Amino acid sequence: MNKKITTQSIIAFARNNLIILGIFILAIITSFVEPNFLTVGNLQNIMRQFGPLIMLSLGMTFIIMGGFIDLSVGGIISLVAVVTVSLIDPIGQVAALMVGVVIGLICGLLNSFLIIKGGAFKQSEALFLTYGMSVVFTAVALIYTAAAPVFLTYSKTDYSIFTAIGERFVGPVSVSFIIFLVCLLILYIIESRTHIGRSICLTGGNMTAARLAGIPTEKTIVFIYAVSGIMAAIGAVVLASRVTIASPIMGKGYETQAILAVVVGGTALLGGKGSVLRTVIGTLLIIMMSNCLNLLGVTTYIQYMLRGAILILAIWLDNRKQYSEGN
Amino acid sequence: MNTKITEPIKNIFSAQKAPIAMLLIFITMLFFKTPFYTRYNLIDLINSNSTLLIVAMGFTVVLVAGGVDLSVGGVMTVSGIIAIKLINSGVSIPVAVLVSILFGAAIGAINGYLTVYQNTEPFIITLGMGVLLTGVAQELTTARPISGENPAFQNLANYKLFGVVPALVLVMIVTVIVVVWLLRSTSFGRNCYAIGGDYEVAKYSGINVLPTKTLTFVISGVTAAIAGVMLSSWVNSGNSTYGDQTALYIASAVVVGGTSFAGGIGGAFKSLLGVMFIGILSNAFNMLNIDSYIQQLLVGLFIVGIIWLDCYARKVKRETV
Amino acid sequence: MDKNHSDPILEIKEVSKAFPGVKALDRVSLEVFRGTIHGIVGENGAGKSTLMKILSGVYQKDSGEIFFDGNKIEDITPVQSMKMGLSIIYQELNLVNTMTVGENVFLGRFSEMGGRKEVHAKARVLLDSIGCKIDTEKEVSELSVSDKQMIEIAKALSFDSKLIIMDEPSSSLTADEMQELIKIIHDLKNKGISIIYITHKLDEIFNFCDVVTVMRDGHVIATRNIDAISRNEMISMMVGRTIENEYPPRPNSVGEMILEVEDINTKLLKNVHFNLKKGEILGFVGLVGSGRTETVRALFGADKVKKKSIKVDGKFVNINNPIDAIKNGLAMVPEDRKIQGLLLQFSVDKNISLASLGELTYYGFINEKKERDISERQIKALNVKTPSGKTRIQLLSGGNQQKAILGRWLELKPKILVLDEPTKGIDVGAKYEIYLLMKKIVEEGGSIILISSELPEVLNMSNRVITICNGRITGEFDPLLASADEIMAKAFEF
Amino acid sequence: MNKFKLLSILMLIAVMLSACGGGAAATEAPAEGGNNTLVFIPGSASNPSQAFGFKMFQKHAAEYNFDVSMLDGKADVAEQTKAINNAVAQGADVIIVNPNDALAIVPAMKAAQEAGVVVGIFMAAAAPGDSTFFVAVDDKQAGGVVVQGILDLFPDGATGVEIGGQAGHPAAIDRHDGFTTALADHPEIKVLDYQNPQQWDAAMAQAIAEDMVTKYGDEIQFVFCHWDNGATGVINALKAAGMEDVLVFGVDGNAVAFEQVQSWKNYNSIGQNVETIAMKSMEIANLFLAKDASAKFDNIVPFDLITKDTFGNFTPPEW
Repeated sequence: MNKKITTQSIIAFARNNLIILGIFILAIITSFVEPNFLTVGNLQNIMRQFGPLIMLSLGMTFIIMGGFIDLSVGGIISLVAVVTVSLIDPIGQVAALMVGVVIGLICGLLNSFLIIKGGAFKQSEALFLTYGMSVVFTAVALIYTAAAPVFLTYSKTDYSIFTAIGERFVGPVSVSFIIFLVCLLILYIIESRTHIGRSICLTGGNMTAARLAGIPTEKTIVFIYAVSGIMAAIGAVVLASRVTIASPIMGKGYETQAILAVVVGGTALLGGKGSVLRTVIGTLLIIMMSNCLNLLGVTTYIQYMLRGAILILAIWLDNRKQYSEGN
Repeated sequence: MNTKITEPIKNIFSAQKAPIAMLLIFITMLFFKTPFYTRYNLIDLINSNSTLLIVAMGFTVVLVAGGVDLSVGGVMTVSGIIAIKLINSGVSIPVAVLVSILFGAAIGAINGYLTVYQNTEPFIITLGMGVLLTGVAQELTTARPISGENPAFQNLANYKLFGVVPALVLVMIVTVIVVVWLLRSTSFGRNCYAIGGDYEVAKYSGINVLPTKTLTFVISGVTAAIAGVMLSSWVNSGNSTYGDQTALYIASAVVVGGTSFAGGIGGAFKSLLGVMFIGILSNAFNMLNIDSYIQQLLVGLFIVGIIWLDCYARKVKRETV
Repeated sequence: MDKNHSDPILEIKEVSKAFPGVKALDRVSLEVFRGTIHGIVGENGAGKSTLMKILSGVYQKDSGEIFFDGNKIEDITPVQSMKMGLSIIYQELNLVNTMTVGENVFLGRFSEMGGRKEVHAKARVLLDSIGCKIDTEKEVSELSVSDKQMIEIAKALSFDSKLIIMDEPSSSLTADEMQELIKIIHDLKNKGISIIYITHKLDEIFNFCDVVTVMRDGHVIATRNIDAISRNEMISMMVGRTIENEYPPRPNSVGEMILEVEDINTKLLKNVHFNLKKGEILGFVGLVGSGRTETVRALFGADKVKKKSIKVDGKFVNINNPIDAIKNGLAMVPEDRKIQGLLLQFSVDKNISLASLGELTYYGFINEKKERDISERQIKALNVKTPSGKTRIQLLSGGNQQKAILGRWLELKPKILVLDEPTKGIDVGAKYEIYLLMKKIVEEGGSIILISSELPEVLNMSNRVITICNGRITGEFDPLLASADEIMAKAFEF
Repeated sequence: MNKFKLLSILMLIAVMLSACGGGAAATEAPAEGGNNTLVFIPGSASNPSQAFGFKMFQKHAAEYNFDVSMLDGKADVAEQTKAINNAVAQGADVIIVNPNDALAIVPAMKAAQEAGVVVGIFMAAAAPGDSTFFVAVDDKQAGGVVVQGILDLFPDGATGVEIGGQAGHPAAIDRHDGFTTALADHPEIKVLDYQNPQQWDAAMAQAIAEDMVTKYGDEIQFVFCHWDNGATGVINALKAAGMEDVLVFGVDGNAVAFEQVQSWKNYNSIGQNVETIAMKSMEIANLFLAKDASAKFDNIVPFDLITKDTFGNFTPPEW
């Protein structure tokens, strides 16, 4: 009897924490096959590779929780990255970083302006508006640099602050990871404790009812897109600082990765339910998967197949879990 | 008096943006001395958009029934590669084409099973399927283009009927006619509208919602596979990079055409107009020699503009009740 | 009719159905005779809907037998039941809004009917037969609720139904449309078609039903001929206890002016003006779509208006959105509970605290302890039956959901409370509780604007009644002095 | 619905009218001002080397009597095929293509040649008959140069890794094939791992490099990355691991390469001089237009090997 309960509770635990379980299994297999997996160097690797995607995913979590979607983050990354890197020489590192974040904010506000003025309160409407905006942002980035990449010329300028974001470590922890922790903390507090955080969930749950009960739904939309824009900009800065070269199409594909990370983490695509903490786990799975498969020597082609298959599996199993809970 | 004239015009503008915008392009191009209005260009315009149109047809069926299929690009790529590989290894063309199409149908069935029977979010599942298929395509080709070795395969798309009409266009026209007929005049098609319009009602009205909705994914897989085979025949090669950007392109073109993502609204003919609109837009830009980055900017603005106007029209309608 | 009485079209014998944790039907037996109008009444959760869904094949019964038209029914699907001649007109209308009238009539039977042209031609014939003139090419979304009801009836007729079940058809019909429906029901009866008529409105049972069955808690309490049962008897059977009155005594605590509304103008509304006094219940009488809901939505800032002027406590106020309205002491329980009121997937706590969220917030942070206090207080004060505050509100019954929404607003102690159809789809017991609550609110100095499709409710609860028709205020009455007919005449003054 | 039909019919009529009005395919448009028209069709206008290529065509157009314009291949074979057909419709005299896929655009190029257009392939090799000519560095030769460079530094052989270019891209395929072929004669050089990123994306190259560094550590003595921007990512990965001695090879010879040659201890770039290739393309095109018998199909432009010793001899390009 006692034993039965424990097996049941193990199954229940496994069901509720499928993704974490998946990450563990992946890590265990990899560490057996490739001992270098569990080295400090590799963990630091994962930490840095984690940086750019997690920032976007955190922002995307708020968007999806609010019942919307943002495909423009790819374009925002490209635009912010090229502008920031190109401005370091003329206006200095700190100022350039600030300009980058402000551009992200402006892009986000632009999105929310279009959505609110157009009354595009359905997820699908927002999807296409932001897709179009992504094309626009990318085009602006292309026009801005005339398609040429922007890179750092160490011989001429001091880049220590800028490159520190992507390269440096404080103790065993990378600077980008610290930035991530700070963002996570802030966003988590917003999500769980504040009025605006609750408003996001409520807007995602039932926008009409929330509005009629005095929840400032339009302000909420502005807020989530602004956050998404800022987080995309921070992601762009981390990314650019990591690879030290910015191209006007470098953000391509990040939006779908971010959406997958959010949904795989367990945030409902339909809105109203979710958490930035879940997104951290979802993103971790995606990053770990590529790290582990690289270490296992799997070709990128098969990696893509596996990535698709695992994502489908994760979503399907998670869905089954929720389905059985619903009954 | 005045409103009697302006109302219908207003209605046309609010309801039929893609055709209006298209007409505007046609009119605008009259004022520029470009080769836009040549038989060669217009036939090419239709020919080169044919594969996209074929994909858009199946995509529309899924949308009408309230689903979405973002794996069409992946299906296209892989089925084209399968056709080329089979033909190169000596399989007869009809069999190879059939296998490719069956492959598309099978992927559609998997998408359908997962989203309809297992009740998952089609947007995410088919997105994941697209990633998976990209990997399959790369593995099949080791990421190198493979060339068709049987010259007869090229005729599938490139044969010129009466010396003018490319076979690809013919296949496209047949697909369009079949899908238009399917959606407008068969009980399957009408059931799709019912399912997309109101799933519960359709269910209680005795429509077999699960198989019907699953079938829409199969149709989407089949049209994507046909498009993939035709693309491979058209360019006589297969490569994992084909169809990379197809899904969102088609999705926005179809939505610009007036088929709703919410399901139940729209149709194959509207999708045709939507795809042709974006095709004509970029063709006109090319003919006018507009800088390619500016083109990209303008296309983005057009998509945003048309969809925004649509949303805005609905908002105004909602608010003036 | 006597001959018919010996010949049942439908026999239900000892049917039971259990859901996890609930015995929805417990050995229910029922006979419906040919050519009769058979009313079924019962509170929500009495098992009426479950029974109907078993009949139509949406659910499968656990045990028991059902005979329809002499045949035993076993494991039937919705289509099969329709084809056998058993149609249901559901409470939530069963139409696809994005499709045309004709196609809705023959939904799922497009090819059987022989394509588009035939579908529309045949639908035309059916609609004509019930005197309905709607264009079959029209999209259903453009139709009024009553028109939709007609289409449902046409759909039922299209199956050559022998028995039509109507699940609360009148809940969104106007009196006029109701007359039309009654006429059609009688026509159907004359054609030998039996009707099962499910309703909350006891008047309707007495007006045109032949037989009535009362259900409660999954049991059939009694089946009687209509002349063998009194109204009070019926009510006490339904609730399992005697209720002296359906309505509490009318409150009488009207004080000075609190709200003056002038000149609300929208596409529909024309110079709507009215006022409200402290401690008053002001009733709005009008058809669905007459502008009564639109008026209060405009007042509450939920819709955009061309022009309006509102004075609260003698001061002009600017209300552009619900937030402004709440700040000025207004509160609104909206018309459609599920769509406009509830956040179904959220807990009872979060649903109750919703409107007070601003007051619970300090420097942007929510004080969660206070939030729980509020919720607990309201759950207790309003007697909301829920396992805990953390339960998802979706799982509560309609009456308890409505009480939770009321609690949401009462926490703010609003000066003016707008109740739009507060008792729609709620059983008799819970209704009475809500009436008592309204009485308490006005006695404590609040004011209420009450909108309801149920005329008796408005007349019995209000201190003053305003009629509204076609976007205009057409009259003002003291319900104690005016007759129901007089008031209805004004409500139809186009 | 009726309005909808009406509009569609109107549009159809418009198309019909214009189809009748227009002449047959690609009438030889009389060149304005005596100049021939040249349409440049890059694989993607967003690709920096191609964007720079177009600038070079523009810069030198007058010298070769061309009017130059660009149509974007949008990183998609169907789009590039469309662009080629559009160029033919415009009556281009010369079409210069940088292919997304060497095979897929062959039917379109053949059709263009049949219409009398001179079709040149830019910065990639081609099979005879598919195009009129091509001008490129020999990407296959690049592999040999890399092997030579490795042997110069490690005469006894070495171990290292290869990071490819965009999966499926012709240049990436040729560079990999050339490298593999050249290695066949040198068993003392061992390639531990080879991976293709999905795009020409430095971040992807960096992630792959980081994981390779983790896996192989000091076994990595050289890295061959198919493009200089990707090599930036590789260098970042090496820097983070403190592996400052590793020899890194890139291809392109763009501005980034010049920076890296100076800042990294052992960095060599196999430069392809885009400006030269562009000028050469126009020169050859003119020969074909003049039906000059000396015009050759294959035109190989030599590499500029950019190393610490040689970078002074070149001017860094603008891309």
